Amino acid sequence: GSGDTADAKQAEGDKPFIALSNGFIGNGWRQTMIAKFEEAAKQAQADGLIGKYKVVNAPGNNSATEQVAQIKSLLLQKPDALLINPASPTALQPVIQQACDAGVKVVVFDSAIDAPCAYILQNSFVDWATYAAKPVLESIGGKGNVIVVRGVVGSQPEAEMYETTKKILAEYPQVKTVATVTGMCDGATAQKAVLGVLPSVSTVDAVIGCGDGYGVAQAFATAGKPIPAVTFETNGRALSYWKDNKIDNGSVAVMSDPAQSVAALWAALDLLEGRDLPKQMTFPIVLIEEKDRDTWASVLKPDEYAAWPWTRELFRQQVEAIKTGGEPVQPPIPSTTG
Amino acid sequence: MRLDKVRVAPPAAPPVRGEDGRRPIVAARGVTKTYGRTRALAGVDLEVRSGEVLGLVGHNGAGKSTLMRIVAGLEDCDGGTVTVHGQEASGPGGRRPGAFRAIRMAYQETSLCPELTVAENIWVSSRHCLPRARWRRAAAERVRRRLDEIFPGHGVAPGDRVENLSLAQRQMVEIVRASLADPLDLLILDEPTESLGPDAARSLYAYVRRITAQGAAVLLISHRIREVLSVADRVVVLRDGAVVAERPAAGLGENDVLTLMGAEVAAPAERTPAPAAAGAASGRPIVAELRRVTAPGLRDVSLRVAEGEVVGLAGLAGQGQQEVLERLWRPVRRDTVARGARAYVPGDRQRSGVLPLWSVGENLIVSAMRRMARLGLCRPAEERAVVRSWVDRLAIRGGADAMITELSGGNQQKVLVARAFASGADLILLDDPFRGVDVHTKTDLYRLIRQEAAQGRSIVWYSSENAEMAHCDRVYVFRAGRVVAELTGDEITEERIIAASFAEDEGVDGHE
Amino acid sequence: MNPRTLLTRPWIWGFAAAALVWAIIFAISGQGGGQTVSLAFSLAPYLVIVGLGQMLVITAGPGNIDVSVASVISLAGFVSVAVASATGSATVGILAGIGAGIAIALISTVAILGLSIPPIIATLAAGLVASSITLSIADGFTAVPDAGLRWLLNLRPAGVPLPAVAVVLLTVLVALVLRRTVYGRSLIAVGQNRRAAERAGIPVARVIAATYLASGALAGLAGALLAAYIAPSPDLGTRYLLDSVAVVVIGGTLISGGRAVPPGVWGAALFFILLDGLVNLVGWSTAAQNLLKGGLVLFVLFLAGGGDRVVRPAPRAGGDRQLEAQRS
Amino acid sequence: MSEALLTARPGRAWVRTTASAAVSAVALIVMIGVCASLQPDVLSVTGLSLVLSSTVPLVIAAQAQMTLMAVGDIDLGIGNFVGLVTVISATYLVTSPLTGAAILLLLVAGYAVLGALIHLRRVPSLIATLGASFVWLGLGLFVLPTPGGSTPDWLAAFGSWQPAGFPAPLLPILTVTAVVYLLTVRGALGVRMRGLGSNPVALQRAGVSLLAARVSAYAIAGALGVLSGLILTSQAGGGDVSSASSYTLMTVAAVILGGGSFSGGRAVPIGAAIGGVTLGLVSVVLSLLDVASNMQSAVQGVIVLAVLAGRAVLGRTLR
Ligand SMILES: Nc1ncnc2c1ncn2[C@@H]1O[C@H](COP(=O)(O)OP(=O)(O)OP(=O)(O)O)[C@@H](O)[C@H]1O
Ligand SMILES: Nc1ncnc2c1ncn2[C@@H]1O[C@H](COP(=O)(O)OP(=O)(O)OP(=O)(O)O)[C@@H](O)[C@H]1O
Ligand SMILES: [Mg+2]
Ligand SMILES: [Mg+2]
Repeated sequence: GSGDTADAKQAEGDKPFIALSNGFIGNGWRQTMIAKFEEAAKQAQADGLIGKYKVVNAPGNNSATEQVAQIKSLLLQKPDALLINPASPTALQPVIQQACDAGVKVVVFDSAIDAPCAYILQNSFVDWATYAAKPVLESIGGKGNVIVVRGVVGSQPEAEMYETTKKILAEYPQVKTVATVTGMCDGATAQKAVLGVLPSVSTVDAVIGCGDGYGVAQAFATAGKPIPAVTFETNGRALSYWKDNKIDNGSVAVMSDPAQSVAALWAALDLLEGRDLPKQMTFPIVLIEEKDRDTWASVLKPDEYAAWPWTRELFRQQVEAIKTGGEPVQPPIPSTTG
Repeated sequence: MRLDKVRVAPPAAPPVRGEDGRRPIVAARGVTKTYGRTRALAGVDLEVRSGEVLGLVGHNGAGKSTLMRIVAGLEDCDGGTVTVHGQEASGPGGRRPGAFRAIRMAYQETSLCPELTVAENIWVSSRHCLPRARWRRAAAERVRRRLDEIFPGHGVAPGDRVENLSLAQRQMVEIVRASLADPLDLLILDEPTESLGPDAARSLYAYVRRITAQGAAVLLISHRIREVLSVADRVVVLRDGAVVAERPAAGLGENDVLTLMGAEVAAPAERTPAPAAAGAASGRPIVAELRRVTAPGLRDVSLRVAEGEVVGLAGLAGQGQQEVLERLWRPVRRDTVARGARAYVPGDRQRSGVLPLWSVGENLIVSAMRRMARLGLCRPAEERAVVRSWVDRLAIRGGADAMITELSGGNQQKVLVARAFASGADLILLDDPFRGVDVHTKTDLYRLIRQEAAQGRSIVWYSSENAEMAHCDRVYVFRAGRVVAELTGDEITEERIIAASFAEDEGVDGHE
Repeated sequence: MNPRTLLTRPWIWGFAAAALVWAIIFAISGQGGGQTVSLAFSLAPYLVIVGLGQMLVITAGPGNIDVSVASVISLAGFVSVAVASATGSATVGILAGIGAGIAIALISTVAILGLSIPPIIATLAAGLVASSITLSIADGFTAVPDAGLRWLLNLRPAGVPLPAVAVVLLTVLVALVLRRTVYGRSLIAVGQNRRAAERAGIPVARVIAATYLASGALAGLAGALLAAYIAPSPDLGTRYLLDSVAVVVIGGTLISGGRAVPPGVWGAALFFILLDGLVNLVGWSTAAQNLLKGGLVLFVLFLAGGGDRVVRPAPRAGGDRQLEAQRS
Repeated sequence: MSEALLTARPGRAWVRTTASAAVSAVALIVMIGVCASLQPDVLSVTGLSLVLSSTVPLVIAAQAQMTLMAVGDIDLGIGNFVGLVTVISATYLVTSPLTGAAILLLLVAGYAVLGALIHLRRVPSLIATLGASFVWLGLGLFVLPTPGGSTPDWLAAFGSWQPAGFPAPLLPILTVTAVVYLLTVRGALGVRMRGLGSNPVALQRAGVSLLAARVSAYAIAGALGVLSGLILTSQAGGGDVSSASSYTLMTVAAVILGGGSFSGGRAVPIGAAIGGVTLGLVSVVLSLLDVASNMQSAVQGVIVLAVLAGRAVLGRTLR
């Protein structure tokens, strides 16, 4: 039954078929990630770089089992490369192995996964946690009370980030952690969690979060307390809020880069062309400090997240930097929305 | 369809047994039982002897079912003792369930699992006398044999799910379920014939005679006094939780028993002939009509209901009467016309009548509430007044504020009837509403029906009790989904109804 | 103390548990007792609104449950913010949110009544449809929540949150509707015994439809307010599904239907919110948080027991099958 | 002779009860047909293995749900329970198999105790299992806060077992369904359990222990939950307590699709298997059809509604 597929390939001039499997679509970051990918893939199709592409989102709430089922049926369609934003760092390992065995190039992004045959492209969670904590702690002069808002407790990135946060906090002996709450890296949850502890703690000078500052700021507003330095989301809504309310107290916005999906696309194309890529690639995180805030705010829709505009050139430069251990590429801040 | 009218084959030779020759199987001594504030049993003495049929009668709530549950070892008594074969089986020291193994009971409300098959239901209750391996086949074999023995032509297969059986078939299975014990010393039948046809009832009583002849005892509870008198050897009358009389059935008349049961029995009231107005109905406007309806369960049925008329639907159970009520209740097709508001009194009060979390008052007013409300808001003061007047009028025990579930079945039924009449509906549909209701209550309700009809309300009344049809102006007799007779005025007699119910002339082919 | 009083007033459990958790918080932190209550009251209204809708649905009898509330909240959030910013009126926005809730509930209602699909499945499917619509709207969404409404939601004169006052009034209104209106009493009758209610002349299908629409409307309202209070997001409502069911039942509403306890929803909602606060304050891990939550629910449940469970024959397919013909 | 008229037409009743399962079976066949027309490879042995393998744990969990629904209960904790089992089998079962096996047995016992408490305290199973689901989640996070661990070798070998000429996933599906059929439909235990869901009063009058019946149902459900978790672990590379959280509602949907009901008394193991496979295949169909990513949830919902609507329509015409 492979004749059909061969015919199909013939018709598309042997251009590669790229499939993307995404474990969860229910938040703005994931939507931006998919939007960026589709934009880039459409362009690549128009440029004749790829034959066709397909995006499959697992329905439900980050369900690894659904995603496994979908990947298995994707494999039946014989893609040339498979990009995966995994719902779980472990559950997909056997199916990825299966894909590799079938000769599919697999690029996993956004989250590390324990699959030796896959190429992994991710942001540094250590960087993320560092950027979230350091500037904020510096801005309060290295002393005072802080609340730590943890992310999706139970996920492997969060564990890494929390370790880093603890390490950094240990460097500031005069900083006292008055509460550690679970915010799930989600503004709404963080808002409720912080609100729940605010009455029970005295003054708070800073909140170290994982891109949930908008909700945290709301919590302080609700409680009628001054808004401390927080770590905002990198989306338009949070940046505008930050800008409009003139919260110039050393807050930052930091999150991982949704355009990893685009970088993963370039990685897959390079792999299909037979280029050599490192198995592990760390790409720069999106950090927005006060100086760049207004530029970003002007190009982002409220629910759109800041993303680096990866081109194939920039991607290759970054890969080079990884191979040689040089400085990571700093892509330009986009000037208009795509 | 009174049994005595159908003429039971006389017992081959009424076994003349001397009192001394019978050993007691179960004996209750000074049994008391209290539920909350209700004293259900106030010191009952009862003895059931082998080889006899003991009839137990009493008004609703007299304590018959409670006594039976204690005698069958399902419940502890508060005081007194129960002995089985002379050994104490239940008393102050609790009860020994094992001692009651040879005592079986067919319950008033059938005690089957609707989703299980007949054979599986048999396994549930008779698993002790079934083999461990291949029990399914053994249970099927036994139930088939016993069904054939008691109810020839029953039409039940052991693999049928109970939920797919008719009410009568379920009652048959319930009785067979109870009778399948090895050994069987005492079989308690709690109102067994309420949903059986006369044929089935006759064969049941023939079976009862056979097993009593072999030494087992049968305890029969029924509100059909004449039936009890014709079958039982001895009759015990229970009133307000105490035995008021214990007599040999021979020589006892229906009215004697009624008097024993509850004082001022207006016995003639039961025989009230339908008012002479019957013929005049033709001049009055038609309230509801079925025009040549053919549907599942109905074939070419036409009937009319005039204003102020009491129309009876008679015949054996399940011949299409309920389908007619159903159509009148929800007229969805053009062949059925029902003008004005309607109200429905279900006979199956547990399943389709009672709202169990509510008080009597709330249950009573729920239908009227809609009509009385203004702009969707209820009017509690007016509602209370209506409730009070109905509670007084029907003498509902417990009053308006009692929980409906605390009432006896008969009183619950009064509430349901009051609900329908209080609703202000023009057409009242009665779906065999007086099953298991005692004679006094029934007499009250018959009077109510006539009074309301006199005020211009129309009533369509299905009853499995042919005697009740005497209270109707006009009666349609059903058989196999057809109207086989229309009787008015003096034509309405049990004899004629029974004759029509069994008429073979129609060439009925049974299936569609 | 008379244990029967507790059983007849089941909503006491929620408030008692909430008071206990509050006392623990106060004992641990030693400060902000009043403010803790005040903030709990500013978070509870949203859960209470959803809970009231869920309570109505659960009251409609066995098998009735609305699992679409989470998706409806998220959808209503986007719709209300979009409409509010398009029309410039927060009121119209809220109404649009309620309308979105009703529209989704309409799908459930048609499926339940028209196609006889069990409610849990019908609302699950309607919720899936809602989340698809949400995602489509969220793509490139540009509107921002109305600032005036947000200010209003954050208003706390004398420490009493304004939304809490409004939702207390809403709760009273729901209680009155249940007790004093034809709809409310019909709903309770249907919940006790659907078949009996139908025979008593209650338009069962209409009552059920009204109930699911009310639940959709309330979830829509909660979504509209939440979107202004927090921000519209596709997973705005996710946490409200299980919590809404849990608060209804801990609040004393009979899970088998026929008895609704509106004040109980408040008690249970405060309990849940204070419990979250406690767990975060102590810094317990999510593992401990879940263990505590589940353990407490089970403890309260098993302690209270089913003394008030009404044993009654479930209405089911029966012998007189012709009566079964439950037309919609 | 008069009674003969009352006879329900058993043939018709039988058709009515089987029709519901038949519609789901037809839906399943249609779905496979759609898949095959889009991708002929689906019908090959490897194709079937690929497509069916991920439905195995769901089908087994659906059998657990079906067992509880047969006694008239419902389990809102099964998803997290299966997740907890994956966690245990990815940790203890690897490091010390005996401890791991003991813990798994303990979990089954936990289910039985839960059933006993539900029965003795007369609380609604819906809420008790909802509470328990938080406990399972908490325990899972406690053992493995982040997904990880590894699959025991024997499990991994089972997961990757590829017999020639036979789709491997069919084996566990058919075996478990057959065993559950024997337990809940054929055997005496099944009569007790279904009787409990159908009419507990009748059972009590007959002297059957209701407690024992309910506890056995919960124990069977627990054991099936453990089995489902083990198979899920064999397919995943490790344990993740939230990996099966969607099972909670999916299993209920599967049982309903298979002809089960909430009122208890009915055991439909074959229907539950069909329903589970059907639901599992929805994801496959979605990825084969080029449905816009935002619309995939809606399509999933509509497919479920369509199958049940078809059943309702058929049921009505058969009435
Ligand atoms: N659960 C209860 N709580 C309190 N009182 C009750 C309860 N059930 C019944 N009663 C009282 O017991 C009396 C008889 O009720 P019961 O249901 O036994 O009647 P019954 O003998 O079955 O009569 P019927 O033939 O009308 O059904 C009633 O007067 C009622 O007030
Ligand atoms: N389970 C129960 N709980 C509370 N009260 C009960 C219960 N069972 C019976 N009773 C009370 O005991 C009394 C006797 O009821 P019982 O059922 O024995 O009457 P009955 O004579 O069988 O009536 P019927 O002719 O209607 O069958 C009733 O007043 C009833 O209120
Ligand atoms: Mg009785
Ligand atoms: Mg009675």
